[in-house]
Amino acid sequence: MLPFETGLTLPPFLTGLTEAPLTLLLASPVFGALLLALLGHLRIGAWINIAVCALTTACAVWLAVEVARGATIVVYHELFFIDSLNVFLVTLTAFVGLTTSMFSRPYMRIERDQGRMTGPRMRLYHAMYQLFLAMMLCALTTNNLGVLWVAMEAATLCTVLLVSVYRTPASLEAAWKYFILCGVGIAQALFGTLLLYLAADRVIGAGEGALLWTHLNAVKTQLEPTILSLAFVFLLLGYGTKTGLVPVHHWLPDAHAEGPTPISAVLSGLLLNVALYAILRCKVLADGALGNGLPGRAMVAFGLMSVLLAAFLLLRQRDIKRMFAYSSIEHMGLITFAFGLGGPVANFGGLLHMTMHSLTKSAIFFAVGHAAQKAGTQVMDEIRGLLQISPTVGWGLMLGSLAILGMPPFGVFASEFVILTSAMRQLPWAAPVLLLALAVAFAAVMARVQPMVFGETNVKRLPHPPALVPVFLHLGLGLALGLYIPPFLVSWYMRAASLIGG
Amino acid sequence: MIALLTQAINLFAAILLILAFAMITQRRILSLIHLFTAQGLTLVAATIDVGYLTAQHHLYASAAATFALKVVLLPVLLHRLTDRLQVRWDVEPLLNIPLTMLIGILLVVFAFNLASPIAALSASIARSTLGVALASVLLSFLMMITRAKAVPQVIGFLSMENSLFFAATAATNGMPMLVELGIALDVLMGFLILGVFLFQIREQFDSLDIHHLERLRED
Amino acid sequence: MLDLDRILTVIAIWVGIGIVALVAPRRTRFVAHGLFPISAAASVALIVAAVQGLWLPPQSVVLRLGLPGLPFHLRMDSLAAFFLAAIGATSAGTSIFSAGYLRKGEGTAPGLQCLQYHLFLAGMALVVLADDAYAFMVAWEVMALASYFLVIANHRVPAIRRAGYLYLLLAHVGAIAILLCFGVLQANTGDFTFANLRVQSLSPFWASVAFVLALIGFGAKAGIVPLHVWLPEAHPAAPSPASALMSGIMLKTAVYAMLRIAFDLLNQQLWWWGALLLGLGLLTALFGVVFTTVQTDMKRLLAFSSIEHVGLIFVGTGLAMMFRSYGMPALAALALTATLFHVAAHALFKSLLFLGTGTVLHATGERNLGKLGGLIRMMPWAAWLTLVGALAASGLPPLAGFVSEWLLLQTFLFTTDLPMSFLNMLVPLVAAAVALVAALSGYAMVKFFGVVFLGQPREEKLKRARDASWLERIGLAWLASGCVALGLFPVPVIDAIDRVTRMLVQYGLADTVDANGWLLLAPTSVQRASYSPLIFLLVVAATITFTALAVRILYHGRLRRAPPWDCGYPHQTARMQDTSEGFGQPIRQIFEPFFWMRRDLPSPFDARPRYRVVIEDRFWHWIYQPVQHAVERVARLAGRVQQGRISIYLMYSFVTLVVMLLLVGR
Amino acid sequence: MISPLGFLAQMLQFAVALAAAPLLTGWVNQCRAWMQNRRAPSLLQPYRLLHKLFYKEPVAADSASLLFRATPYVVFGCMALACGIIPALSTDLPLAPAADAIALVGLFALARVFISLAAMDVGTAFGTLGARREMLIGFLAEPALLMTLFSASLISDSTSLVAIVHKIAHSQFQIYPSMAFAGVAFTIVSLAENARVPVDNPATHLELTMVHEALILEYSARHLALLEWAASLKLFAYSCIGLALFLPWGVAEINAPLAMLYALPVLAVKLAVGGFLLALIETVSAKMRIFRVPEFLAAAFLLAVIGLLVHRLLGA
Repeated sequence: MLPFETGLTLPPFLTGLTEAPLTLLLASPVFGALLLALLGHLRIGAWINIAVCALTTACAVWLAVEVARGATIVVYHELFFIDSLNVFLVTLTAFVGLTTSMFSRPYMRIERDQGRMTGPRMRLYHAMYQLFLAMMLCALTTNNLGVLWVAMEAATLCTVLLVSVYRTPASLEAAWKYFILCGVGIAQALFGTLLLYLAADRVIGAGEGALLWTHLNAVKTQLEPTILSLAFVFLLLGYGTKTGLVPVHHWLPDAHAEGPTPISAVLSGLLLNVALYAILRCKVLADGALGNGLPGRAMVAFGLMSVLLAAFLLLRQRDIKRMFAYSSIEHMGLITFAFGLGGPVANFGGLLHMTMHSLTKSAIFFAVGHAAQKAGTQVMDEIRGLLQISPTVGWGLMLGSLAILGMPPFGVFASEFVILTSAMRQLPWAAPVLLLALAVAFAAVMARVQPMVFGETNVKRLPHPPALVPVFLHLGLGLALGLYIPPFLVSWYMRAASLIGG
Repeated sequence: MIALLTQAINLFAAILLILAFAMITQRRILSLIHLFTAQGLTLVAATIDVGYLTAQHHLYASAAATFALKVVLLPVLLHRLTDRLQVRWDVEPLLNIPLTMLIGILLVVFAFNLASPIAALSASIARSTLGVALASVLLSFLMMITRAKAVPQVIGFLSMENSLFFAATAATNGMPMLVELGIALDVLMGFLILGVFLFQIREQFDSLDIHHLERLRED
Repeated sequence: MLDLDRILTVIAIWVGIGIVALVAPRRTRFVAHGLFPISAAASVALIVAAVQGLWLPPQSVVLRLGLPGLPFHLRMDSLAAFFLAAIGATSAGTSIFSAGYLRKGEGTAPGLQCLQYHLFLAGMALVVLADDAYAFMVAWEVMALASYFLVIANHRVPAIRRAGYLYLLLAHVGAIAILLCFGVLQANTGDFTFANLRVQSLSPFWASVAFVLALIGFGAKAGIVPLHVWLPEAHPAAPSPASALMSGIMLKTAVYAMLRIAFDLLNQQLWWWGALLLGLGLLTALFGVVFTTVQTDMKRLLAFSSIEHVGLIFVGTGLAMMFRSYGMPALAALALTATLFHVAAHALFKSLLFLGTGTVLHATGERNLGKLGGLIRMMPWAAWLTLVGALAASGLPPLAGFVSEWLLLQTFLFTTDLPMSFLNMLVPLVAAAVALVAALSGYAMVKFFGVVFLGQPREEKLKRARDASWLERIGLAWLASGCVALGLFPVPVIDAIDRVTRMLVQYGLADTVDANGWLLLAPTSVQRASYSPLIFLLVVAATITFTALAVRILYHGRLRRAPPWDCGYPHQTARMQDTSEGFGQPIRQIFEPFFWMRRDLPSPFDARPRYRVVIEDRFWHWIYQPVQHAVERVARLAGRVQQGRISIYLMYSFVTLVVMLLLVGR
Repeated sequence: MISPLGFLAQMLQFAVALAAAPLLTGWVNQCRAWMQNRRAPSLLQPYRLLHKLFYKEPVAADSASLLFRATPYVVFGCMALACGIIPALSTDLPLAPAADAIALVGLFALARVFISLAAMDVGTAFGTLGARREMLIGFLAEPALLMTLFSASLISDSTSLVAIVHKIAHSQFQIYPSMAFAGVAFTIVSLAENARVPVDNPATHLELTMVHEALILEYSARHLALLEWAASLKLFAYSCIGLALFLPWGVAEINAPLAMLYALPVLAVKLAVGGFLLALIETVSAKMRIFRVPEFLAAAFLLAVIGLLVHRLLGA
C-alpha cells in the first residue's frame, strides 16, 4: 500500500500555505549536502556550509512564526507535521547548527593547517554535517514513526563518519563502538516500532496510517497495553542508547572525545535532544495506552541512574571533552527524569532544560575546542591559565562551566530549579539524591576548570583569532533566558508540555 | 495446499532459529557467512509465502529487495572482505560454546513466554512465529556479545537485522513499503561503512581483534 | 517615589557602574577615581532610604523577571531595611576606600574587579530584598559568584586558587541545602513566594528539618563551625575591600536569612533550635577566638575573629529563639537587639580592620605578622584609625563592640526561670564562656595591633612604608566614625532595631529605653542596669585633660628623648621583640586540645637551628578528608562500569533489556 | 536631676579616692615590712615618690609614639572614673548610672589594653614580654571578676553597683552561699590584677618574673608617677569593690548627709583591715611561676562560675 493512498488530505489552501517553509527547511540541508559533496574541500566550502545553515535557520524561524500563528501543521499526506513540541526543537536545531558551522569554519581551518584534516576529509566532513542536520530535521518533523527510525539511523551513520574523520586509532575505536552500540540500540528501537505497528494494526488497520503519530495519538487509549508496554521497553532502550542513558551510554564519552569538536557540540547539543524527542513521542502513546504511569517510572529510574553515575564519573576525567560528555549524560538524565515525572510543570522544566543544555553545552564545546587547539592537547592537566593567552576563551570556558553547573543567573539554573522543585512535590526522596549528584558534579568540574582558566599559563598563542561570537551568543541567550523568559516562548513550552502530558 | 504453506511458515521459523543457534556455535567465519546467506534465503522464502497467503503484493517487492540485498549483495561483499582481510577463524569466543548454548536456550524460553500473549493478539497468520523472531533477535545479540573479532560482530549485527525483518513479516505482514525501503537503505549504508571501517581498523591495528579497541576507558 | 524604588535605583546604579567599567577595563584611573566615588554616593543614598524604610510599612514590588510562574518578588520590611542600612554604611566606606586602593597589575583588570565588586553589592542587597525562593537563590548565588571572582582576583597564586575553589564549593553545597529548605517550607503547595511560605504551618518534624537545612546552608556562609573552613582561606586571598565586604556584610546576609526563616517564614520555634544555635554559636565563638590569637597572618587573624563574632551573633539569635519559643517576648527582644546591634557593629569595625590591613599590605607588601611592626610612625593615619577598629573589636567601652556585648550579658543576667531546669543551669555557663570570649578577643586585638603597628619595624623596607592615600583615609575615617557613633549613641540605634524586633518577636525596647532619655541606655530600668557611654567618655576625657593641665601647671611639660632603656641592655634589635608566635604561645599551651599542631623543635646540636610550628584545624581531619575519600572511593567504583570492552558494553545493554522485559512481562 | 547632695557625695568620693589611694598602698607596704621584720617606710612614702617623679624630667624612647605618651593619662583617667562609680562612701552617686558592673570591668579592660599597647610601642624585649603576660593574666581575670560581680547582681538582680550595695546592705541580713565562692574568686582576681604576690611582685625587676614592672619599664618621671598613682587607685578601687560586695555596711544612703560623716571613718577602718589582710597574704604566700598563673586564675574563674550555679541551684 503506497503512501498517497491513505490518510486524510488537507484543504489545499492550508497545504499551499504551509508546505513551503517545511519543504525548504528539509530541502536546503540536503541540497547543501550535495553541493558540499562537490565543493566541500575548497576554502569556500566552509562559507557555503554557513550559508546553507543560515537558510535552514531562516526557514525554521519562518516555520516557528507560522506555528505561533496557527496550530499544528500537517503536510505531505501527513508524512510531516509540526506542532508546538517539535517546532522549538526544529528552531533550536537549526540555530545551533548555524552557530556550530560558524564556529567550525576557523576551527577546521586550523585543523587542516595542522594536517589533521585533508581536502577529501573536509569534503566528507562538510557533506556529512549537512546530511546530519537534514536527517535530524527530518526525524524531528516526520509524523511517521518508521521514518523517524530511518532518520535516526541515518543520522547515526553520518555522525559515525564524522567521529572517525581523523582516522586516528582512538577515533576509529570510538566510531566503531559508537556504530555497534548504537546500531544494536537502534535495532531494538526498530523492534519496538514493529510492536507499535502491530498494536496499531489492530485498531487502525495495516498500512501507512498505522505508523503516523497523529493517528496513533488519536487512538492511543485503545492500543493494546501488553504490546505497548513491551514496545515502550524496546523503544526506550533503543532511543535511550542514543540519548546516552545509563547503563547504555557507553558510546557517548568516546564519540564526544575523539571526534572533531564541532561534532561533539552538535552531538551533545542536538542529537541527544532528538533521540529524547523520539522517546517522548513514544512515551505519549505508551502513557495513553497503559495509563499506569509505567513509562514515567522507567524514565525516572533511568534518569536518576544517569545523573548519579555521570556525576561520580566526572570526578575521574582527564580529557576535557570527555568530561563535558559525561556532563551531557548527567543533564540528559536530568531531563529524562523531568519528563518521567510528567505533569505540566516538570515537562516545562524538561523542555526548558533541553534548550538551555544545548545552548550552554555547545557553547562550552566551542570554548573547549579553541582551548584544546591552543594547548595542543585535550588532557586537562596540560592546559593551564587560558585567561592570560586569550581572555575570551578563558571566560567563555569559565562562565560556560558555571552555567552548565547550574549557577544562577544562567538559564540552566532556572530549569533545574523548576525540575527540582517539581521533584520535591512529586518525588520528595529523589530531590536530595539529585542535589547530591549536582554537588558532586560541581566539585568535579570546577576542580578541573579553575586551573585551566586561571593561574600561570603554559599555552602558546595561535596566529588566528578564535571565533567566539557563537560562544558568547549562546551564553548571552542562556543568561537572558535565566533572567527573563519571553511570554511567547512560555506559551510555546506550555503547549508542548501539555502535549507531552503524563 | 494453503494449510501446507501456513505450516511452512512455522517451518521457516524453526529453520531460522536453528540457523541462529548454528551461528552462535560456529567459529569459522566462512561458514558464518554461509549461515547468514541461508538465513537470508529463509527470510525470502518466508516473505514470499506470507505474501502469497495474505495476497499482499508489496511483500513480493520486499522479498525481492531482501533477496538482492541479503542473499546476493551482502554475502558477496562479506566474501570479498574476508578474502581481502584474510580472516578465516575467529579466536576463542569470550564465553565457551556450551555455556553460550545454555544461555541461548534460556533466551528462547524467555522469548516464547514473552511473545505468546502478544502473538495471541496478532491478526497475522504467522503470529505464532513472533516468539521465534524475538528469540533469534536475542540470540544474535548474544552472538555479538560473545564474539571477539570484528567481522563476526558485523555478521551478528546483520543477522539481527534479518530477524527483525522476519518479525516484521511474521507479525504484521511487513512494515509499510516506505519504511522497509528506508530500513534496507540504512542497512546497506551501514554495512558499507562497516566495511570501510574494517579496513581502516585493520590498517591502524593490523588486526581485527577487538581487544585492541579497549583503550578508551575509565580506570 | 516609593522607598523601595529608590533602593532599586541604587542597585541599578551599582550594576550600571559595573557595566560602564567594562568599557575601559584597564583604565585604572578612570575606574578608581571616576566610578567608585559614585557608587559610594549611591551607598549613602541607600543608607538614607533604608533608614526611612525602617519606619515605613512593608513595601513590595513584583519585577517582570524570573520564571514565568514565579517572577521576582521583592519586599522591604524593617528587617530588610535594617540590613540594607548596614550594607549601605559599610559599602560607602569600602567603596570610597577602593577608589584610592585600586592598583594596576594586581590580578584581574580593575574594570572587571569593579564589575564583580558591584555585582557583589547588588547581589547582597537583593538577597535582603528577595521575597520568593527563586529570586533569593539567584541573588544568593550571584553574591557567591561575584565574591568568588573577587577572591581569586589575584589568581596567579596557587594558594589563592585553592581558597577560591574551597569557598565556591562550600557556598554551593550550602546553596543546595537552602534550596532543599525552601522545598520543605513550601509544604507541597508548589508556590515558592515567601508570602505563601509564611502561611504554611508545618508539623514540628518538617519545621525542624527545614530549620536544620537552613542552619547548614546559611551556617556554611556565615562560617559556623564546622562549616567554617573556607573562611580563613578566602578572606586573606581576596583584595582587602572585598574581604571587608565579605566579612563585614556577606556573613551578615546569612544571619539575615537565618532570622528571616526562623522568625518570619517558620511560624513556630522549638526551644531546642535555640539551644542548638546557642551551642553552635558558642563553639564557633570560642573556636574562632582561640584560633585568632595564634594566627601569624594578619588577614587570617581577622578572618578567624570574624568567625568568633559570627559565633556571638548566633549565640544571641539562639537565645532569642529560645525565649520566643517559651513565650518571653521581652527577653527575646533584648537578645535580638543585642544580636542586631552586634551585626551593625561588627559590619563596621571588621571592615575597618580589613581596610586597615589593606593599606598595610599596599605599603609593605607583607601579610605576615613576623615581618611587620612599628608602622604607627610611618603611617599614623592608618594606625590610629585602625586602633579605633581594634578597640571596638575587643569590645571595650565606649565603642561600638562593647554595647552589644553589654546587652548580650544583660540578657543572660535577666534570664530567669526558663521552664527547663538544665537550661537554667546552662545559662550562667554560657555567660561565662561569652565573657571569656570577649576577654580573649581583647588579647587577640592587642596582638594584632601591637605586632603590626607598634614596636620596632621587623624589616628594613618597612621604614619606607607610605601612609594611606587621602581617599583611603576618608574610607577608614568613615567607618571609624561609625564605630564611635554607634558606641556613643546606642539609643537611636536601638530605636531603629526596635522596629525589627517588633516585627520578629512582637516586642521592642524602644519605649523603655527612650523613657530614660537618649543619654542613658537602660534596657529595662535604671535600677536594674544602665550604661551611658557619652558620660563615661566625657568623665574620662575630663580627668585626662584636668590631670594633664594640672601636671603642666604644678610642675612642667618638658620631655627628653633617649634610646630605649630596656633594663640597660645595650644593643637591642627588632628581632628581640615578641613575634606573633611568641604572643600566641600561652594560648597555644592553655587551649592545646583545640589545635592540631605539628612542632619542629631544633636539637641542641643543630648547626642552623629552625623552630617551626604548624597549627591546623582538627575539623579538617575529622570531617572534610573522610568525606573526600568516600566520594573518591565511590567514583573509583563508578569508573569500573566504563572499562572499554565493547562486549561488556553490549552485555550491559543486553542485561538491561532482559531485566526490563522481565519487569514488564509480568 | 543631680541633687546637690549627690554632687557633693560624688566629689567627696573622687577626692577621697585620689587622696587616699597612695595612702592605702603605703599602709600595705608598711604592714608587709612589719611582718617581714623590716623597718617600715613612712606612710607618706608614696606621696613623696609621686612628688619626686612629677618633678623630674621625663625621658621617652626615641621610637616612642604619641600612644606611649598618652597612655598614662588614659589609664589614670580610667582608674579615676572607676573609683568614682564604686559606692564606697555613699550610694547616692550621680555618675553611678553611667557605668554598671559590666562597664566597670570594661573600664579596667580598657586601661589594661592601653598599657599593654604602650608597653609594646617602644619595641623592647621586656615591653612586649610584659604586655603578653599582662594580657594573659587579664583574659582570665576579667571574666572571673565579671562572674563574681554577676553572682552579686543575681542576688540584687541588678548590675548596677549602687543597687547591689543597697540590696545587700540595707535589706535585712541574709547569708548568700554563692558569695562565699565569689569571695574566694574575687580575692584571687584582685591579687592578680593588682600585681601582688603570688602572681607578681611589684618590688622586683627580675626579668623572669616581672609583669607590671615590665609594662612600665620605659616610663619615667610624670608618666611613671601617673601610672603608679593609677596603680594605687586600682588597688583602692578593687578594695572598694570587695567591700561593696562582701561587707557593704556603713555606706551612706541616698540623701542621708549625716550618714556620710560616719561612712568615711568606717571606710577607713575597713580599708585598713583589708590592706592588712592583703599584706598578710603577700607575706605568707610565695611567688609562683608565670606558667602556674593561668591555672591559678582559671581556678578563680571556675569558682566564680560555681558561685553562679550555686545561686541558681539554691536560689540564693
